[in-house]
Amino acid sequence: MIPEDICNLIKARFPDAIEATVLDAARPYVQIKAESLVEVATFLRDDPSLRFNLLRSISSIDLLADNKLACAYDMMHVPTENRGDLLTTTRSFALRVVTDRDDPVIPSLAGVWRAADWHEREAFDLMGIRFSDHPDLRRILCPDDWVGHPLRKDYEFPLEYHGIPATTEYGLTNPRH
Amino acid sequence: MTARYKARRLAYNRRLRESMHGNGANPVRDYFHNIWQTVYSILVGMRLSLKYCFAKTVTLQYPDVAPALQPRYRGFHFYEIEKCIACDMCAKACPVDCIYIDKSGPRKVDKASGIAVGGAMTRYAIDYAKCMFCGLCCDPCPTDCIHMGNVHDMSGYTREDMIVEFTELATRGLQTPQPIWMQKKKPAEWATATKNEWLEFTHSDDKLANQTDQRREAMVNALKPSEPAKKKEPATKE
Amino acid sequence: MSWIENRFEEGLIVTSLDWAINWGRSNSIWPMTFGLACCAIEMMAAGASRFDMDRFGAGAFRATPRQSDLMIVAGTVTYKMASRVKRLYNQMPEPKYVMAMGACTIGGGPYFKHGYHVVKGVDLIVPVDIYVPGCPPRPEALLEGLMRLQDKIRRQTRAKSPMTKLKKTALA
Amino acid sequence: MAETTFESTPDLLLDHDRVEQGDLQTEELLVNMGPQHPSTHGVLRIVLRTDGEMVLEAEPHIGYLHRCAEKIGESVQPYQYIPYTDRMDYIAGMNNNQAFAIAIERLCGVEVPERAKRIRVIMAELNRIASHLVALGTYGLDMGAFTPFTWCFREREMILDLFEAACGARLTYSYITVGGVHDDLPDGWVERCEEFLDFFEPKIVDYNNLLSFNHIFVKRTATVGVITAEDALAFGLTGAALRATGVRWDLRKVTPYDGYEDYDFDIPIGQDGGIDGVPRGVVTGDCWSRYYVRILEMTQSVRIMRQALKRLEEGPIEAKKVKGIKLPADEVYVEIENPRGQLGFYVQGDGSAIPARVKARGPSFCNLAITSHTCRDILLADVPAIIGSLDVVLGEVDR
Amino acid sequence: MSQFAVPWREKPEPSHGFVSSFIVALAKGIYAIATPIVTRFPGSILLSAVVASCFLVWAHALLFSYVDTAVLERAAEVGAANPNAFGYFSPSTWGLPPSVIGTLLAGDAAVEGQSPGLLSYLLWPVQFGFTRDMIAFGAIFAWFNIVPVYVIWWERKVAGRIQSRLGPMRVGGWHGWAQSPADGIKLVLKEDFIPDAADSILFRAAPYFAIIPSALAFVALPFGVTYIFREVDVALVFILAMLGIEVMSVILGGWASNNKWSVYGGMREACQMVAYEIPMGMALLVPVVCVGSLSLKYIGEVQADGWFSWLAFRNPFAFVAFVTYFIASLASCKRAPFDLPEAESELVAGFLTEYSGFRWALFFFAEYAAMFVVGGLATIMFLGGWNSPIPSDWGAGLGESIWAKGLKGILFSGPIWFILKCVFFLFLQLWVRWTLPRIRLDQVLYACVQVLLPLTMVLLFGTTLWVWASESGNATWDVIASIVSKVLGIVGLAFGFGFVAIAGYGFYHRRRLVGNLVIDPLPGS
Repeated sequence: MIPEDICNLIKARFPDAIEATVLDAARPYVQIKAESLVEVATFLRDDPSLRFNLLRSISSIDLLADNKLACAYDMMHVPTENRGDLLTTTRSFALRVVTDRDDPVIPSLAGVWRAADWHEREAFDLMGIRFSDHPDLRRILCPDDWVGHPLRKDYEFPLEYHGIPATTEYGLTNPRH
Repeated sequence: MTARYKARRLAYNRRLRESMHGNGANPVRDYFHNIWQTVYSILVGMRLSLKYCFAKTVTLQYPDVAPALQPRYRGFHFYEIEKCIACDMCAKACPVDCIYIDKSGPRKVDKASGIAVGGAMTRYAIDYAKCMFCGLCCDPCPTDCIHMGNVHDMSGYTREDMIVEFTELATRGLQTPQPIWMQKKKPAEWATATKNEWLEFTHSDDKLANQTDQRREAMVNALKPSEPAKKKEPATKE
Repeated sequence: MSWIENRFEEGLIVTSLDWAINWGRSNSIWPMTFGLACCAIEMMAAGASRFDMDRFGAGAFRATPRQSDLMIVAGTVTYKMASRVKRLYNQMPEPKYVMAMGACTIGGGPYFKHGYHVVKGVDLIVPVDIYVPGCPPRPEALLEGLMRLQDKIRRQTRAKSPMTKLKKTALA
Repeated sequence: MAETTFESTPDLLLDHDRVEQGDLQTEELLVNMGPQHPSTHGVLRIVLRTDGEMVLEAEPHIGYLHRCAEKIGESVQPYQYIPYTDRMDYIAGMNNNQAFAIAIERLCGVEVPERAKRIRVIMAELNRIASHLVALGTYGLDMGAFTPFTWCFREREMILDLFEAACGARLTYSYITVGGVHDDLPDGWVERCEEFLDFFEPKIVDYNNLLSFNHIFVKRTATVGVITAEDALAFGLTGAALRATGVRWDLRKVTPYDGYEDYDFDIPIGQDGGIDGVPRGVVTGDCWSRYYVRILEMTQSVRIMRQALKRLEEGPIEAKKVKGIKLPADEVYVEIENPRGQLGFYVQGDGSAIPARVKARGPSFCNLAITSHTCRDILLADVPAIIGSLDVVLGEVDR
Repeated sequence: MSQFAVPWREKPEPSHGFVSSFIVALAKGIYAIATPIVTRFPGSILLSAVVASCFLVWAHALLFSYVDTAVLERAAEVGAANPNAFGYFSPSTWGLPPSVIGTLLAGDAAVEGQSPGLLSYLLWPVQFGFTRDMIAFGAIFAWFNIVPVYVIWWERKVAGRIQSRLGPMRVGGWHGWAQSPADGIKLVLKEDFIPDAADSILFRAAPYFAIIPSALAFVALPFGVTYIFREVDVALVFILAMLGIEVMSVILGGWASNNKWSVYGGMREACQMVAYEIPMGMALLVPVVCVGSLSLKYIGEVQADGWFSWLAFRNPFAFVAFVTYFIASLASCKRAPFDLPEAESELVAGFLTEYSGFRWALFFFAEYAAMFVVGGLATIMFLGGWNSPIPSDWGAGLGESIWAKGLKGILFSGPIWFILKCVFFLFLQLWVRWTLPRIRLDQVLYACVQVLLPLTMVLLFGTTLWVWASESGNATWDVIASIVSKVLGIVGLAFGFGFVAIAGYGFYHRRRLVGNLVIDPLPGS
């Protein structure tokens, strides 16, 4: 099933959801509106002809020039009907959701794929995108009291953290010597 | 006793029994099969470990036996200062910016002798507190003057020791850093046995005394400004 | 060891005592099972068959800091981990030694420039006795660092240092 | 594939009301496992809520090794980023190099020469064996057996020798580069590699005798941490953890890369006990299946390597037009089969030599997410069993 | 040049007085002479030290036996006072004077024809029980100290060998034989550490609850027929009780540490020990029923008729009970695969998590001493104690002279055999430990309650019936019993030969098993 067919299926079901399509690139994707993300994702997961049951990755992207943040969802179909058979065919698809940079909110997909839970926490931690209805939206990689979201292009590196300087001059004297 | 707790307890007990008795329907046979399997597999494992207990070991006794390093091994750098034209290619290729180069003037290779002349090499240092031994610095070098050497065991007592000033090493006639164990006045007992052999292996042409006259001279010359034989105007600029 | 440290003048007995104590300590450096990143794999390799750290009497990897003498900080220390490293160090009983293994631990290493979350050297957190560069260091390099640490331990003395004598006279 | 149901057996032992009534109500403890704990494979911290020996809940906390790999990815050029991918999953550096190199090649449309592809396959499979050896060895440690660990490392050292001969490093190879491989194989390498394969194959029997089929080990791991295929897919599990649930899914077969379609090999999956030499009591998707799938994968890797070594022909090892390449303003998402699962790289170019965004999808990151779901109502001793069987590498979880 | 500025300066040699300089010079001279010899033959020196310690123990036993038979028995015959009671106030208890001893010795075959003057003075102290106690106490105390130290070293070597590595190699020269003393020095000098939140009294007390009982267990453990520190009628019960007290130390230590892992360790130990005491005791009751005594000395004495008379081969129930006891004893010593209380990969170090330095060393000492004790118990109860596989009545022809007795002590019975068998059991324990993974707690209890407990009940019942049948005097039964005993003995022999054969196979194929791992540098880079 080529990406255009999938795109048409989505169009047929959710006529207003699609904002843009990029289908002839190395990584074809469909850009959809944030408010219809959950419905589209559920459709992609549950539709018998699609059944994208494996959410591969959620990549958060900083579009500094447009003053936007984006999330890219990569998904894949793993056939599980005849268990034990060698699987050699698959289909994969990608979505993209763009949101405002100053108040980035995207609905959470943790209810659709449970794998989205940690990916979204990571996107929140590193890019600062807030996922509404996420069950447990906390920082995952950085400490809880970390300032800023490191993967944003305008992120400024910290100068010290809890008394530990972030840069050091050589010539530091070791108390042992 | 909450209902939730009780339900968990029940599920756990079932699973426990399951894992004890196997999933067969005949508990008596499973019971004895379990015991037999335990005894038998333990005996098999013990036979195996007893065999290995009397086999030869694979341990290399490191300080007594020199490690068999491969020729491509990426150890601490080996730097030929007399060929270096301080073009900064290695420093640019370095992903971690751990190479520091200073020169007093432009240098270029004198085609007749194959030795770089021009300004002095005032500093060539590598910070091994940053270096990740990826070998990317060696690829772009136009004069092929920096290589990954095979010194691999260089520990130090201070953090400053981790910055290796290759220009200062050159004043001592060295092209690669020298580990502490080589510098001791009285070598350790374990080092005496194979020390010479090992020195030959890793540092065959390190010492200034071992260098050819031409190279020794070139190394010393690289530390001060020099001019190519043909050129007339001085290349040195401050 | 505070009860014996700095109490005696240097002399035959103290020297022999020093020798015996240093012999025991330097030959029985038990490291803590404490791996952080890539270097931990090389540390495990150093404990395994080919390199066998146990030959030096340092093969008894202890899981708890209470029973270990040497903390091999093997791998990148991050800000989130820094307080834990410090706490582990504080939990070790004296005499305790720290080995900074690998470039990341010595000074941030490859993550020095862009690593916003990486501590630029573990000696900003705990005092380090021996630095072993490499990324990661070969197991042989780790063993060499261990031998240098043994050298260092063998130089320790329990005699009064000239500094204490000076301090005392200055106070009196 | 019979589903095992716990409900089918009658309750005999402790389920009686009388026993329950007389039981003591005990306090629940919160226990921190890690970041420094011998069985958490690095700096993973798991907070356990326990009732006596029973673990009611387990919540993993990660980030203790967050090394900013993605930020670095958008600050350096792709060829400079290759060494950083080594350090991401530091047990399988070759596979990581390969994943990133393929991502950049797809983005820029670079064609890799045939010989380079063969060498990549050889190195990737060799590293898969090495990585699985570490997994088996440390899993033995988790189960309290120290000897398999040293035996696995003994054989792994031979692989590292081969790597060192080819690329000069033991752990952080930076060997597979964009457009090919960094160096050609040295003389005599192929023969040594074949020798090693001949030596290594019988050793797998030893591991099986010592650990895999040891009844104590089987009883420790069988029926523990059972993950169903549906759960596995919902949580995004891949690799051996997914295959152990009975799904014969492998990217090397599904979306072949680097010429994997030329090789003849099987994809082992987990299965219920009692047949094919699998001990009774084993359930599809439990810890033992995950462990044993790795052992079977090692034999398959040997098979692939034999074919690749036979077909190795002379030729160029690096594509010509890679030097100084500018990344097009496009994006690509590439996944390959890492020893731990599907390693994905999302790379976005913006016309300059430095990528605008690099995102790594670590298989361990997704595999670890299922911990809190699986570690429920189990014994304390089962927690290391489950974590160990997932075979996470914290460098890749935290990146 | 900052690189490698060595942070210390070379120390000047301190100046001493003349005497100290002389002592130093002397020590250096001795060291210079002794070192080449010691380093040339280190292995043989160590081996001979082990053998010599065995011989010393044997010589003590021989001395006691000699005095008993040559002096005290004859003194009793001629009606002299009983000297074995040592009192402080009554002059009559000062024992037989040396002159009397000399007279009694004059008839002895060993000293016939020469004056026993010096010998009588040397033997005079040995007639007192107190002296014997002191000698035995010294020997047992030394043994109690040496065993853990060298078993730890040995364990590291055996573990290394099984894992294709070498183990300690560098400390003290030959194969790191001084590793354990070095560890000991370090541990003793470690910082004395008690966590703030710990119950400091119990935390301090716990190690002594471990070390004292395991030392006391040596009191009743017979190394030879005359080499027992205290001959207790219920020695078996005493030793079991002492081993049982150790659990106290673990629970106390675990609780007092105020650490969650420690509590887990302590509770696991409580669970495991309380459960395994029962099958262990019941398995030990099987030989007790066979013999009809709780005295270890008596149980050892009835196994003097060679291999087939050893209790393990007397009846099939005892044979199985032997295996059962071995498993239960592993559990009671917290040895792998039953090392749950200190399970490293689950509980960080279990009940030892907060212990460091000397206190931790005490726990370790206690564990290894207990390993020796349970090995010794297995030896006495099942494997013939201090008797050799050769029936001791074969030595009747040697006569009763002192040399014959000595020869018998080596060939037929004596502490040497006891120690060798204990060492074999220790090896067995190490071998099991480095082969097997750890069992889970519920499986430990399952194995105890559902497997070992019913099994030992059956064994006890069966052996009771067996003994009852044997004592009925039925001739047919006697024939059957002797055939069964021979078959069991042959099975035991087969196991012994299997051990040797497997080890020999490993030795013969030693290269092929581990392979030639060193890869020489490849050309062409």
